[in-house]
Amino acid sequence: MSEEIERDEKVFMLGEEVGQYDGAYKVSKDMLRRFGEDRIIDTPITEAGFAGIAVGAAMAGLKPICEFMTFNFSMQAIDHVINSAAKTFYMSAGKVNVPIVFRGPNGAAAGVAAQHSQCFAAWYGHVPGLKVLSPYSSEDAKGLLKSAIRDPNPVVVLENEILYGSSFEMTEEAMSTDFLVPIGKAKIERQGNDVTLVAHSRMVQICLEAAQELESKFNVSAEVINLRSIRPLDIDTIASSVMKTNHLIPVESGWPMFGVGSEIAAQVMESQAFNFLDSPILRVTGADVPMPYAKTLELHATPQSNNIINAVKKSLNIR
Amino acid sequence: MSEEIERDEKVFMLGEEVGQYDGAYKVSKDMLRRFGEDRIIDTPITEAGFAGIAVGAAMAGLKPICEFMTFNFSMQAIDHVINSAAKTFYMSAGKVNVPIVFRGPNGAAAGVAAQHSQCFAAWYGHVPGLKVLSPYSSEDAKGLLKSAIRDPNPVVVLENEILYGSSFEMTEEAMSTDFLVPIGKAKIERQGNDVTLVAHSRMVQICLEAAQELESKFNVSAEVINLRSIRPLDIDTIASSVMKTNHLIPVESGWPMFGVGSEIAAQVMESQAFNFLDSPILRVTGADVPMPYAKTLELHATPQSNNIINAVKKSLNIR
Amino acid sequence: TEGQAEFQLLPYQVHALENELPTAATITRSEALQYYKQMQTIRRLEVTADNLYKSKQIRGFCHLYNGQEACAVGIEAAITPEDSIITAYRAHGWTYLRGVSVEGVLAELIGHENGCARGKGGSMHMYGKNFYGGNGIVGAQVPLGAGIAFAHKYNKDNKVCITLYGDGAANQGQVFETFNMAKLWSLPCIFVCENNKYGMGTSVERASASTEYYTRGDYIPGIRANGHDVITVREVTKFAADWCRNGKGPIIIELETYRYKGHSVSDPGISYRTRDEIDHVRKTSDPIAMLKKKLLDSSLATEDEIKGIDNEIKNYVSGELKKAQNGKELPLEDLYNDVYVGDESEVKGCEPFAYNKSKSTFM
Amino acid sequence: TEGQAEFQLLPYQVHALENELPTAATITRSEALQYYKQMQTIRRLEVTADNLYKSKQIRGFCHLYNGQEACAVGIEAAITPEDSIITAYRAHGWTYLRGVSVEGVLAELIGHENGCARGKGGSMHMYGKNFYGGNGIVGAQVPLGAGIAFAHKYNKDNKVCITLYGDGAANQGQVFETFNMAKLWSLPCIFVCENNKYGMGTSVERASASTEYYTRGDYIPGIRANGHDVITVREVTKFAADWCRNGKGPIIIELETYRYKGHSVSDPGISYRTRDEIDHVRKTSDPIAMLKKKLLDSSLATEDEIKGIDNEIKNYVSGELKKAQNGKELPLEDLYNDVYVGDESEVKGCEPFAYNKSKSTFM
Ligand SMILES: Cc1ncc(C[n+]2csc(CCOP(=O)(O)OP(=O)(O)O)c2C)c(N)n1
Ligand SMILES: Cc1ncc(C[n+]2csc(CCOP(=O)(O)OP(=O)(O)O)c2C)c(N)n1
Ligand SMILES: [Mg+2]
Ligand SMILES: [Mg+2]
Repeated sequence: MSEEIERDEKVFMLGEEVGQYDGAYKVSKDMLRRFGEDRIIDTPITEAGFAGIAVGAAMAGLKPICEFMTFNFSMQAIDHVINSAAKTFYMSAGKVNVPIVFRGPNGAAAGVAAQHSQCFAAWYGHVPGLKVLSPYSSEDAKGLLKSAIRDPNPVVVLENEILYGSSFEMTEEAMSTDFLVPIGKAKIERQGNDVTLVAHSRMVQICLEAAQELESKFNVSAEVINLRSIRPLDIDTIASSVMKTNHLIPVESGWPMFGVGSEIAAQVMESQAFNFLDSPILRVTGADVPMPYAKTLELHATPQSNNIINAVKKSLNIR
Repeated sequence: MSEEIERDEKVFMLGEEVGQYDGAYKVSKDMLRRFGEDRIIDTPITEAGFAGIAVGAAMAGLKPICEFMTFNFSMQAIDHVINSAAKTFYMSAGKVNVPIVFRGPNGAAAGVAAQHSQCFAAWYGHVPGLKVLSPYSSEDAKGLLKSAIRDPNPVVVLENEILYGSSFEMTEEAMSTDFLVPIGKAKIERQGNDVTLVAHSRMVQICLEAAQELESKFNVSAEVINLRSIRPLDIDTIASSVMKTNHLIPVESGWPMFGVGSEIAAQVMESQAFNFLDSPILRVTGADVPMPYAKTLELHATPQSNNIINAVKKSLNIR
Repeated sequence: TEGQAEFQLLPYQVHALENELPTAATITRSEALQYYKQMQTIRRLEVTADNLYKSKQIRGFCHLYNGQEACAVGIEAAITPEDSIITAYRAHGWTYLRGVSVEGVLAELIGHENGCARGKGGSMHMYGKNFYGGNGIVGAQVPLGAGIAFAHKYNKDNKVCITLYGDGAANQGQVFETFNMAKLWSLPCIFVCENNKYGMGTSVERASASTEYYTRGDYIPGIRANGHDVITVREVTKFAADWCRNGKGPIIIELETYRYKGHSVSDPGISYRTRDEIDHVRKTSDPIAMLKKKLLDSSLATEDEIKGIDNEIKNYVSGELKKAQNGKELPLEDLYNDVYVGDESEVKGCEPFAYNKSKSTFM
Repeated sequence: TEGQAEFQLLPYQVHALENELPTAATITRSEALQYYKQMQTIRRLEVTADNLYKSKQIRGFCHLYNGQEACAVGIEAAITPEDSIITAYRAHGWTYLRGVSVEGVLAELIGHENGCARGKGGSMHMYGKNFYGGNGIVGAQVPLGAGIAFAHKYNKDNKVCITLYGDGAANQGQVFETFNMAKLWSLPCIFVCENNKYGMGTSVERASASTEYYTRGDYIPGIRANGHDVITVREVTKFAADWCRNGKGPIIIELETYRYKGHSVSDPGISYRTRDEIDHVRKTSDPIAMLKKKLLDSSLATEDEIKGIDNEIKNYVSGELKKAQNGKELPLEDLYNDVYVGDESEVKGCEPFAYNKSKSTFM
């Protein structure tokens, strides 16, 4: 983020506690000191207002990074994300574009209960005019965010609080200030032949864990695809994988109905890959409940490795 | 609506222009005169505020009918629909329920462009704790709304402005003040053997038109299912139909990605009916664009009869 | 040399402000005639739109500005074209003032490709140079306008943004959120509340616990002025623009005005107010008639000259109408264009497998 | 007969209100001791929660009320249990005052089924009789509270709703939308702004263009009072409740208070304010110490009696803690319960085909 603020003087950041407090999750540590109050802007707790201001600034040619402390609070401002940002380029027949990034943690964190745990991937992914990204690794986080900031369209970047605390190896390439991850391409995180697991954000990690166990315990070789982008959705990468493995399990931590897995299932069915499926696509998703606080309930409200393994076993008809 | 306000003194209605103006689309004609200002309440243009007030009143035991002039404006208040209404029963472990109805026109009307044409079926359908209904005929409108008002949960009723102007025959049974349509059951509007069309709201009408043409021109007998309820989704009725017809085309006017059709496709694939499918489920949806104003473009932005016929032809492999 | 005359401004009230505003203004003949022409053109444009709607050539919503012309013309006269404007859906007049031809506005209303948004936006979504629409969600343009003002401040270009909203919109929460940030960050934003006494069918008294809109910014200074008098509007706006340019932060102007027509053309507009009320305003404070009287009383123009102008405008607008009507709708492939900036995307149509090429047509 | 004493109220300011408030109040010994016990119990409860959090028995957020006890206790003392309360996520003390045992609060924090929301709500979502939570979205509880007041008015039961919000929440648009409707509809709602000087790490001056929260209702009368003094809080709340019960509509109370701890337990709370500032408040205006001094000075109680009470509360809370810790988490099947009222539904789990029976456990 700092690299892009450095690189383009039109880029600035605003949100609650992003400056003096270094960000609620310390994501913007030291940025205030480095770039000053004109470019790192603390806002009052008024999401509709500051998101609207950010969109207006983008219409006028600036490139705001608008942070929601969590995406749950983006509901206060969602009219601006959709009606003011996503639709304006179309409504103006291409005259007014809105180069803005909305970012912040999305989905379940630990012990924060129902109002603070929602996944917004499917909602934002529903809307034409938006691009929606969901990084998993540090490489993703950096490369996708940089691409988002440089993109002339409104981009929603759904981060994950739990992953903020994880560390990932970064290649030398990824360390460079020019490192970009292209928007709209999924990444194969693990090669495999027997079943395709496709996920985004933290669920990629759970899939990788499941894949390991599938390998060691069941001799099943799972391919793991990191979506990276929810909209556009890279159905080609998924379809190619399915044409190799003949089995598909979409995994997500959001709610099942009208979710990310549903769209993947529907699109794969409409693709060439459908004929290669040896069993129905089986979705692994968050439970269809608001998030409970208590630890065990919470744990079972989003997919764990064994849920994925069970679904794979069903798909491959393993007892 | 009047019947329920008459029947239960805890039921009242509030929204913009619902009283003195008789409703922006004259839905609440004469209700102010009949029930008085305590029960038919005009609000200022402040959706977050009045929806929040309505939810609070419901928590305290009243049964509000909260009208959004159109569901597009519900985005201003969506945090209350989701975080205050849908999740509270769960968060309180069953102590506080929220018996409220949110209703109003949803989806595309004629010539109202991008900010006034969005379909919210998939968004609201995504959320546990909500029930989401979408009436097609007058019978639906009456019977579903009455069930919604009597339901102790928060219910979203997605109406359609264009259908407000249509007239439907009503059976004698449906004219009775006790007529209820059960929540969560789809209705077969037309029996058929060769393909299943499943839709909600105005798209049921378009499906019936397409079915007629399919019969007369192609000798194809299409079954048409009116979903009536988006959440819960009556997958059993759809699956039974598919087990008879072996072909399925979900039709909706909303955007394709993470839409209603996607969920239907995914669920059918996970059901028994999957083995009965003779061809992939092919979705007919609104175009993946914000709604344009110009008439021809607008017309092509949501499904027409011929789009459905083309999809059926593909599904049945008819040239 | 050119003729000019001095006019007394109509009385105004102020809030949190020393009473430093002028009480009179000098206006040249050419200025006066320009304002007259602009107001008359907007009026004609709206009358034409009204007729088009009634003959079903315009669909959906069509919110007319008849009666409110002095607001837009007076404000535009006080600022430069490099200053920015944003308003709600009652935007036809503003679109014209911001450089779009009457053809461009009418063609947009008809949905033709010679419309200023090529028929994609319609009545509520029109844009021009430093004019950011045309916004259909009540109140949403207020933070957007503050954001544009933010950009002016960020770019240090000494420009201001005029952010218009109605008396109905004035109750929207995001308006208050915006006031707070505009003040904290000292944004060069002039918030203009066009108080036309109704939000759809709801009178200001029924919608607002306080109808003193110029005081509702609390810590933001405010002025209430007569919005029927183009000269008064110009002068208070000039004062406000100077205020912003001098780094004093935001300011609010409430313009008392009136909409002659229903909320949108489909609303007859007489179930919630009396015909008498409308007639009274038309008779006593029509902005065009008021300026005409000033022109005549001060001898800046003659009755004949004005008749000439009226005719000229009538002809101009009907010529533009023809051009607008002669346009065509965009071809079908444009349905898929302008979803994203950039030419590489594919956009899905209604049918399965119907992926369509998409490009941006303007950028 | 029982002892009693008269105390001067601490100074307050008013807005849009004749200065009709009392300047002194009489308080009986049993009242005074009750307030002392309640405040001390809340303090102990919060200290216990703090420790539980540090030993990882509480997860997620945990917003403590230390320093603000006089606000809740003073308000509760002024109303009846049939009046309603709604607050934000800083809700432990309120939950206790509204009839939930300390066990019920602590078990909820630990996530055990003997918690008042059976472990499903956690720190931010607790409920009690006529107590509507425990709300996690800043500002959202304000219209909810007005809605509860609406229900009181609709039911003509002459009850009021106390709607609490913070200085940070005070800028939220929906607060202003609610003010407007509450005034238009004359709702019996007391809006209480607990101004503890910070919203997370942002001081009031950095967040609010006006920090006179008691005036920000504009057309709604307001009172600013010292929120460290339980007697002052009680008296202004009594005044406000009478105001509402007499049909005069809504009223605002700003209580000046202070939070000793960080925003949530994970925030050390000293990067945006000095330790000196915190110490100063603790020393000069701790609500418990202030009341204790009043009790002693007026001879309503002796030092020994108070020590006895302190000990009693300490023992009570640690007993409740044990009970809370001895609870268990809900069994897994409860994950699927209480999604909907009614026992007929099925709820999907994480795996395909995993449909689970769901029922409502309470209704
Ligand atoms: C958020 C939202 N709510 C409701 C509407 C429907 N609506 C459109 S215009 C309008 C009235 C606005 O009145 P006012 O702000 O006074 O502007 P005027 O029409 O008088 O110019 C309403 C209720 C909307 N477009 N957006
Ligand atoms: C809409 C929304 N935005 C942001 C947050 C994150 N958040 C939780 S508490 C808080 C500070 C609120 O401060 P204040 O209203 O003063 O209450 P206090 O914590 O001081 O009691 C913030 C920013 C939230 N929960 N909801
Ligand atoms: Mg108005
Ligand atoms: Mg605070």
